[in-house]
Amino acid sequence: MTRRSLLVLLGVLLAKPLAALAAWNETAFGAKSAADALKSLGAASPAPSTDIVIEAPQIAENGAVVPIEVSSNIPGTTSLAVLIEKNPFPLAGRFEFKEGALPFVKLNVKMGESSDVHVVVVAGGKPYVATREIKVTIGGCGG
Amino acid sequence: MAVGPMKMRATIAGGNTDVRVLMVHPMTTAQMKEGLHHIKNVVVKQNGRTVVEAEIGQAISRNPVFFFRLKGGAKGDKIEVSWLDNKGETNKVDGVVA
Amino acid sequence: MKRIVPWLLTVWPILAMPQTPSDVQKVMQRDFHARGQATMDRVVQDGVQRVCTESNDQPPSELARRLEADQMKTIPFPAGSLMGDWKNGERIAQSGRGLQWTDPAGAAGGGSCYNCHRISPQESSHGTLGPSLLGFGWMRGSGPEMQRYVYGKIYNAKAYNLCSQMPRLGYSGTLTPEQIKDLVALLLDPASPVNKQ
Amino acid sequence: MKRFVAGLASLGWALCPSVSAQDTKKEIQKYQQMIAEGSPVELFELEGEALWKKPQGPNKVSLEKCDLGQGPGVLKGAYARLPRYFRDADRVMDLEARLLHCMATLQGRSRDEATKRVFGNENQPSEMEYLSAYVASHSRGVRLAAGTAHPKEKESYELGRALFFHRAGAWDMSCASCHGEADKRIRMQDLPVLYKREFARPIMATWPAYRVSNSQFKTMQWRINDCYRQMRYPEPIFASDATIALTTFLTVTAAGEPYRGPGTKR
Repeated sequence: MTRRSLLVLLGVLLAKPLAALAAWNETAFGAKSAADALKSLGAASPAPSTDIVIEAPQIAENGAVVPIEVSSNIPGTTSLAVLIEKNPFPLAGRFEFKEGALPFVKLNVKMGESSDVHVVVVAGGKPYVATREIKVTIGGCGG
Repeated sequence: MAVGPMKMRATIAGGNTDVRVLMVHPMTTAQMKEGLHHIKNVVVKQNGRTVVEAEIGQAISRNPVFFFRLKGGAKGDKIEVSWLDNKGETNKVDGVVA
Repeated sequence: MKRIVPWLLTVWPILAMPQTPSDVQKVMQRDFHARGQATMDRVVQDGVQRVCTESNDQPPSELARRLEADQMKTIPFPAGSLMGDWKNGERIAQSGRGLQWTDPAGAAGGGSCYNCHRISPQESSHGTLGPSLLGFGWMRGSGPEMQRYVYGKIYNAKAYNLCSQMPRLGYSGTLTPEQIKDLVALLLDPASPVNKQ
Repeated sequence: MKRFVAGLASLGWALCPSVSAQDTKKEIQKYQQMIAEGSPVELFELEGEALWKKPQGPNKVSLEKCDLGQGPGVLKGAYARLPRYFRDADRVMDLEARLLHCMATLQGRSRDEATKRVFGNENQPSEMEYLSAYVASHSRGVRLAAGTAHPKEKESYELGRALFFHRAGAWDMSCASCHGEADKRIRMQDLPVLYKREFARPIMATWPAYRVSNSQFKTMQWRINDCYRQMRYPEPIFASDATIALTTFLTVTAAGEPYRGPGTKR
């Protein structure tokens, strides 16, 4: 064990009470369809929007790491969720932006197969969505 | 690496603060032989004030990397990122904006 | 630069000589070790490997013909039909296992065929080091002569083209005669996806 | 025969549906660029730094005084100038061989102990892997310039070149069996023609590397080891002259390319 990991362990013990307060939407993350997940997030039937920008490769060589960059140009955006339609549990993450943060996040997700990726934004209490298809497995003759 | 260190870099770019954070975590799913082990919450703070609160699931890749963007900001601002996983483990990293 | 000059003057005339295959073999015998089923006899070149290394895969034709004839003698062609089960053949073509130090000794190996060849049209993840085999039997027929050619080629590719990059899959003990028959069927059987156009 | 084979291969491409090869290449480049931006390589560098500075072995000293060729403790540009001849060991060494040398001479560790676990896994990377990440990171932007002047460096290059084309093993393969011809692939993996400068340059400039497919950080010694495994050879001994010679050959072939690793690969 290195000294650094010892420090990390120390960090683990000290930080516990702080993070323990955080909430996690078990129903939404346990939902087996994107629609059910959105219902649990209180963002059912979102309106399509072109003001949500999804930057991602059309083809990912490896489904274990698929980079996605998302931002919202909708005024009053307070949260953003990433859902992968064909994953066993579609909801990958939900980000809440408080005063001081821009509605932007870049993350790496796992994808079991080629799928639509939905980004659902809540702005002014209303849900909006943009969708992008990402193909997993290398191209050429690949699917 | 199983659960391990974090690394964070915060810089001023285009008038805003770009935060890039790396975490060492297996992020295993229930189907994997190691069993379900994933980060649930990530919190970003700027000068002690919470600016981003994230809930994440097992679909985030192993050894997660996140980029966030904070409005404005200045060199010397204190940025802190922490996480909590489903086994109750947590970690945090802090630094100043360069 | 300062450090280089003194010995530059003294040893510059000594240029490194190109290494011969036998030099390289000696180095391998020193710098490799047996692990699992991958034993050290594997770094000892046989005649084919030696000739191909020395000639940069362009052996003199007379020598090549003689050695190809020797390789042909290593193929024990089974009597009767050489057509096995193409479904098994597809599984064998997909598998990349066998003979590595990470593979259990004695366990059934695969042919690693898709690493280099396009075979069934359904498998889009195929290599291109070897020619496409799509429609192989459809184009060439599946008579006894063709069965014999395919069986022999898989058993010992060097009997047909001395410095072929294709492994001698039967001769090396990678595949059993039964497995090779299944691969023959994968390429030749009219019911195989290879020949369904 | 060769032209016949190539003809069939290109026919294979022509049969591919929809997405053009050009677009596919572009999208895959975009993917590779995006994963490189979000790569956890820095975490390995960080852990490597801790190990570099950690007192270890019977002598309870760190590797901070290790001479990687640019003087004791000098990391800047050291990796880009390896392999090279070291007078104190009278041998051409790559990074891993030199680290082993320092573990023995500075820390007093035995070769057996220091090489017990040179290749790690996703849960527990090896000391060598962490250290390689840390050392290599100090050569970013430095042009690759493995040693070519000393007679032993020339000899290492010649041996590496001969090894590259040497056919043996249970499957009669040489490195050139897969890395000898342009525009070929194994399954879907493109194969670089590594004895040619234009192919060797981008490859050698990005090892060691993090592989996203298995979340592991891999060294050049591992890359060579795993090729020989797949070629059905016995195992090359870690940091042996044969393995170093191959790295010398490949790095000299790639000379002049600015180092930009540790890389992030598929």
